[in-house]
Amino acid sequence: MPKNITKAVKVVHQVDIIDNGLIDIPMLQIMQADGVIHAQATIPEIDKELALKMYDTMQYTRILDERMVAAQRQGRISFYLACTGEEASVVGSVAALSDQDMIMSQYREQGALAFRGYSTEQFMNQMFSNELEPNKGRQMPIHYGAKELNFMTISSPLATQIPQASGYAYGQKLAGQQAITLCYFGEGAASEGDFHAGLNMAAVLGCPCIFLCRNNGYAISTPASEQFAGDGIASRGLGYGIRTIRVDGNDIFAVYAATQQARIIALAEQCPVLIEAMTYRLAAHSTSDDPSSYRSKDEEARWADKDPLQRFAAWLISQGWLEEQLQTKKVESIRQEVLQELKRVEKVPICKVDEIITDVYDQPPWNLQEQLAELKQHIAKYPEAYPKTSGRL
Amino acid sequence: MPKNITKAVKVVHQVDIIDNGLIDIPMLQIMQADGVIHAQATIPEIDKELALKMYDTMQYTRILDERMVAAQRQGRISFYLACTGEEASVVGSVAALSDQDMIMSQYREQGALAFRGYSTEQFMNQMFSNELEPNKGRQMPIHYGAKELNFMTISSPLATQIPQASGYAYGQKLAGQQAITLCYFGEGAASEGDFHAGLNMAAVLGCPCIFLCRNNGYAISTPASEQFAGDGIASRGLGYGIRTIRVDGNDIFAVYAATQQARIIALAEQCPVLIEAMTYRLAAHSTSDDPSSYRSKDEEARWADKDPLQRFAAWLISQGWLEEQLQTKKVESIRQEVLQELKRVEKVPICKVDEIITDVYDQPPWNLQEQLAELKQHIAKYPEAYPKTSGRL
Amino acid sequence: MAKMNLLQAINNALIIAMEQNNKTVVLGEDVGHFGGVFRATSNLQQQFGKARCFNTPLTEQGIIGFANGLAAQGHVPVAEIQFADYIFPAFDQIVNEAAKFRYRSGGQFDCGNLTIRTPYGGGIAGGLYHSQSPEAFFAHIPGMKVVVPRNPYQAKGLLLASIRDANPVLFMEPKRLYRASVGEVPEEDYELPLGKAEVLSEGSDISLLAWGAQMAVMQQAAELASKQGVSCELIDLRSILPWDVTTVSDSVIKTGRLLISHEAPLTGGFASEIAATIQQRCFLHLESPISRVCGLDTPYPLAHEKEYMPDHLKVFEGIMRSVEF
Amino acid sequence: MAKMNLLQAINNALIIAMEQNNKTVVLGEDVGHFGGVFRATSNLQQQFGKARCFNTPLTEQGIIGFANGLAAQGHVPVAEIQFADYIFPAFDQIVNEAAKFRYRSGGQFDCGNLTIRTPYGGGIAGGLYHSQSPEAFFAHIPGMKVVVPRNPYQAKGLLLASIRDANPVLFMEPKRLYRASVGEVPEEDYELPLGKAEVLSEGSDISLLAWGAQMAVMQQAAELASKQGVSCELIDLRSILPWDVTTVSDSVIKTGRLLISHEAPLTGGFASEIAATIQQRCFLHLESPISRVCGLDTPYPLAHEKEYMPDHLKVFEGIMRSVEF
Ligand SMILES: Cc1ncc(C[n+]2csc(CCOP(=O)(O)OP(=O)(O)O)c2C)c(N)n1
Ligand SMILES: Cc1ncc(C[n+]2csc(CCOP(=O)(O)OP(=O)(O)O)c2C)c(N)n1
Ligand SMILES: [Mg+2]
Ligand SMILES: [Mg+2]
Repeated sequence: MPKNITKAVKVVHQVDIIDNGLIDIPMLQIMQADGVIHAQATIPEIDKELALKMYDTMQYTRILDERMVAAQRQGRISFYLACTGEEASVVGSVAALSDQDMIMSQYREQGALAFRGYSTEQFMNQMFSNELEPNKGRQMPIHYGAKELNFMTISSPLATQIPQASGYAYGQKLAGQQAITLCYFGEGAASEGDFHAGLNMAAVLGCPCIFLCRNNGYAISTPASEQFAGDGIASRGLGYGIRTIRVDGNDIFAVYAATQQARIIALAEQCPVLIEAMTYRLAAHSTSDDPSSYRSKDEEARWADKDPLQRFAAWLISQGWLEEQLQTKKVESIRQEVLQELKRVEKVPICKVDEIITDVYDQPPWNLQEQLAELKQHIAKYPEAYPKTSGRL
Repeated sequence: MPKNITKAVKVVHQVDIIDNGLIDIPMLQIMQADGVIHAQATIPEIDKELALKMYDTMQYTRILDERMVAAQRQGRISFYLACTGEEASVVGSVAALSDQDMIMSQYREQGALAFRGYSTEQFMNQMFSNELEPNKGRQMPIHYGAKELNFMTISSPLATQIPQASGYAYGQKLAGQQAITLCYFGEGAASEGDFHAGLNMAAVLGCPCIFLCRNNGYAISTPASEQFAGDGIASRGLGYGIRTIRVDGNDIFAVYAATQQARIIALAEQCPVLIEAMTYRLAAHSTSDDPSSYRSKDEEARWADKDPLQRFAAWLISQGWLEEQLQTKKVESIRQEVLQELKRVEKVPICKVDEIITDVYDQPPWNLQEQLAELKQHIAKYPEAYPKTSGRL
Repeated sequence: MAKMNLLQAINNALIIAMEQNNKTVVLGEDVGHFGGVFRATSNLQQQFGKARCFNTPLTEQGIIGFANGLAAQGHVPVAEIQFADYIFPAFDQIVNEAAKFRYRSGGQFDCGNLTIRTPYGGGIAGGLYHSQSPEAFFAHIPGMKVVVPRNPYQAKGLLLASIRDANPVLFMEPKRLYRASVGEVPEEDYELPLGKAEVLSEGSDISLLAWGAQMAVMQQAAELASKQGVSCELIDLRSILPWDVTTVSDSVIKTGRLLISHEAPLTGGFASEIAATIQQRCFLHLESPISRVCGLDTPYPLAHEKEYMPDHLKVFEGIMRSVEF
Repeated sequence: MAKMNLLQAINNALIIAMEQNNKTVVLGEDVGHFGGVFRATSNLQQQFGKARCFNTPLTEQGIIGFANGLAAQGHVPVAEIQFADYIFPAFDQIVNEAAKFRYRSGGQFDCGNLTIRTPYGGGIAGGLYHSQSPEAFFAHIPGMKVVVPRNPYQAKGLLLASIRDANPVLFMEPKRLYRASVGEVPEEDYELPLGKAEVLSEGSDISLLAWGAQMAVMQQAAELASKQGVSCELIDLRSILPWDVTTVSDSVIKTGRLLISHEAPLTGGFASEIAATIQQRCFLHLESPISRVCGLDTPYPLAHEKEYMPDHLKVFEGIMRSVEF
């Protein structure tokens, strides 16, 4: 209820400084950790085909994560960042969208891309920064972007995509599109000023945007308890006057149902919705990180028991939709595909040096033209020093 | 109730996206608009001396505002910004502090300074940017600062003082001081990223700080309805896990009682408290502004009826603590004092030109020394062009 | 042609941009019904509706973040930052986002439609926080364009070009001239080129280079100098990034001398880039050191504003020092 | 003396600063128990307690805003920004607040106790957002000091001096050298002066000027040049603001030539300020144009990192062009 000079407000006469207890937002859970549906719950309408697509995507990114972490250890790629443990939060939400909806993600949402059809080859092109990659190899591995899939190129600075998502959604509204924007971010990123600006603007300006916070307990080494003192991120949504829901982020049905409902509201009412998905980063923050110094094996094990993949698999099996034997084969074939593509793609060259100055502006101005010409002369003089580009001047 | 991976959370099984209605924070009001105390309310313990000091301060700044706006119209000062209509929010809160508490204000809180003993002469020195002013005339009028009164020099960029207040209060805590920081800001400034950062950090790091938002309905021309969509600023405090209270900002007893209580909590629990004071900017935003184009006379009149001064006066009269006749005299004498000081101080010179380079660093480095030397030579060559400094090279 | 002041020229350009392309959207603090604290956006909300001209909440980082998203989506945001002094909370959204959006995505996405308008500069008794000239910060950001008009005619033509340019543009308006600068402005749609300097008057002894409000100061100084028999070539840079090196170096090759002036502090100001580049390109033609007459290396003071400013007398002295070198 | 790498030298300086003054407080993202993503703050929380070394929420504007308040209160905050690329959300708290706090209050209040530590620079396959060298932005901010060490010995002595300096200091750490640069470092407390350049090796044909990680590149280039019979005078600027004009101009007066190099993009980089100032002061001594060998005017690319960087070969070519001018 927005309070300002024109709205009525309830008046009290005793000093009562409200304690934190006022806000206590429950968490939606449809499927229990063992894959059994809560008696009082309704499973969202998901047919076998969709369910398997969702499961396969989760499976796929799990394997991709495993393989690419290994590839990084072998020194074949410089960096990787896994989604392991958070697959339900990502795949459950993207599955509830239309393909026309724009996705603006943080970095740990490869499942959303995979669900929309980003291929192993595309993943590899990005991670090897090669010339086949539409982002032209300019950013570190995992900074995916695919215009044709309505997936905005990822940017490292945290939370910058949040007010951008509000603006993007506002543009969709102005254009009269039947589409929304889904913005992913972590509970750490939610401490940035851009989070505040983005959510408040979306609320005031009526932007059809779903803000999905993966509250996975950590921002690198910083536990959520040192990130905020309130009732998670969900409570902030209410402060902005944004419709809000907290879900079990490891329960794909809860995530799917909430996102589906959120999308309906966002489109119909042209307003934002905030979803806080409670989950856990089972992996290290990235290949540069080792979590053993800041959290216990015990804690990790407790969360491994809530693994969203196993949970969903248990349910699928109980439905008779998943055969364990077939699964083993599938896993093996994904593994093979990833390895093969990895081997193949690591030989693809990077862009010609000419691309070093394109896309700074729509057209390179004089200074860039001069700098490129000088650079090419220089490379021609010292070809061995620039082996990746000197062969194709 | 902070929710994170270690805290228990209530689980539900039906999708229920929480609507804005969940948060509905009441407003504390002790004294009604006619000065009569609510039957269920308790007046905070304020003796006659303190009550009159509070009233006199409100009266004083009201007159100062009136006179200085006139002085600006006459071209005697370049700029002014009135507190008119918001005196209770400011004076009621500062009166509940200890003199050791640091005040970090936005700009519309001259009452806090006046209450602590800032003299008319000091006000004038600041507004005439003269050499007697401790800030050395470097900032525009109304950017007061007084170290000996624990009143931090005001800075124009909005909301920057909010995370600074958290840090200042943290320093007080580390130093083991029995003092807190009071940070004032407007509901407009609360949209800045610095607000989010400052409040969240204060909550997480346990900073003994009172955040007092003057929600006066406008940020220049922008009404609160275009500033936020939630339940005011108070609802955000709850989101951060900050103890929060909303008060009638035109009721000096409500403001005083809430601040007193907030200070006790902040000190005892070494934590922040948020107070949202619902008030109204009766004046223009500043002397550069004309509100007639963005709000109605009607609305202004409705709020003039809730004038905090008249309200308090009515109560004081009912107590027999205020004699109307004496008041008229007092008003006249303040007016005279302001006019006299204005006349006297406008003749005080500005700082010598040497001060143009001091305080950039603790010691001016070579570039500033060279630039000053060159400047002084230049002024000596063209003394008529720099009349304010050429006489005292 | 119509007589307009600088504010009216800007308002007029905005109206044309919004009429001509219904994707153009104006946003910022107080730009809506009120028309902005300087009234540059007057009547836009009334004429084009609240959806296309609206007040934002008070958050510069939000304004530019939001505008970046809106631009990436295909709209044409013209965002106002109320004073250039308040652009810094948006610095990250400008440096790391708007300017790098296209490059990092290999041209898949961009914020090229973005224009940021902001009033800058001193001389209005604004003190530290209503006087800054921060162009140099933005001149070190590949991907940005930075443009500064000096009069109403330029303001309209350069603003229309900026709005339609396919790159993010920071358009800095000399607020001291908002009402003071009045001139004939074509009523129809026209553009002036970005990245091109303008030679205001030719001369043979020294080239004087500046932009925006500082041009009037240069003119005054040039007049003083001409009384001493010094012939000045006066150049308005107009675009800070990318800047027109050809016009400037051609002029310096001719005159053999260069003086650059801006209000911003000397150290790290944009004059340093010009001086560094020109001493390199015109080394054998320089008859005296390139001279910079700029603001002091201090925050912008109030009481000593007159002393701080690179006024016509200081520029004149600089000219004479240069020709007498 | 002990062998330390650059990270250990920094960690050692922080321990000394915290031991010697119990008002010293270390804060930033992940700096607590974990010791920072590069481990520069290892063991500080364990040794000095959570109150004096703590994780902040993930907000750079908050970190610097909070640290400004803490400094104004009388404590000595040493704030870490995890990567220099992420300092921009804090730009307003640095430009408008930390740097202007003392001036605007006439010296009543200041943030002089503030030190901001941040790893900068490329060469680690970091791409756009883990490679930037933003020193020039901060060199245009009167009130700030900017310091860059090149090795462990400098890192410790300059960091201790920065923490104790009575002005806000941005201390930029060349992260490529964190583990790569190892050297003898005194175990006791010592300071190196701010604002003073260091002449590493004398020479007669050309002065080479750089700072931080770029010094190693300059050394390599100087060796190549010496094989061509060119004698280089190598100067480490160490402090970007205020910078040591005397040492640089004395050297240029001697050698007649100057080459400046930095990783940051050329346009508006700090080399421009040095070139502008030195061409002015040493005009009659210059035998060739002052040369800048810098990063390209692009965002920092990943795949083309090698091509982007001002490596020893580019510097060498620059030297030869200058002496053969
Ligand atoms: C502005 C900014 N500051 C700091 C960083 C460095 N950084 C990268 S990831 C990260 C933690 C993010 O945590 P969270 O948002 O919770 O996402 P998660 O990694 O848990 O998915 C940090 C501090 C950054 N990328 N951008
Ligand atoms: C960062 C920044 N942006 C914009 C401004 C310009 N400005 C000055 S006051 C003001 C409105 C502030 O409104 P509010 O916080 O509600 O305080 P009030 O004036 O109502 O007391 C604006 C936009 C500023 N001073 N700082
Ligand atoms: Mg996280
Ligand atoms: Mg207000």
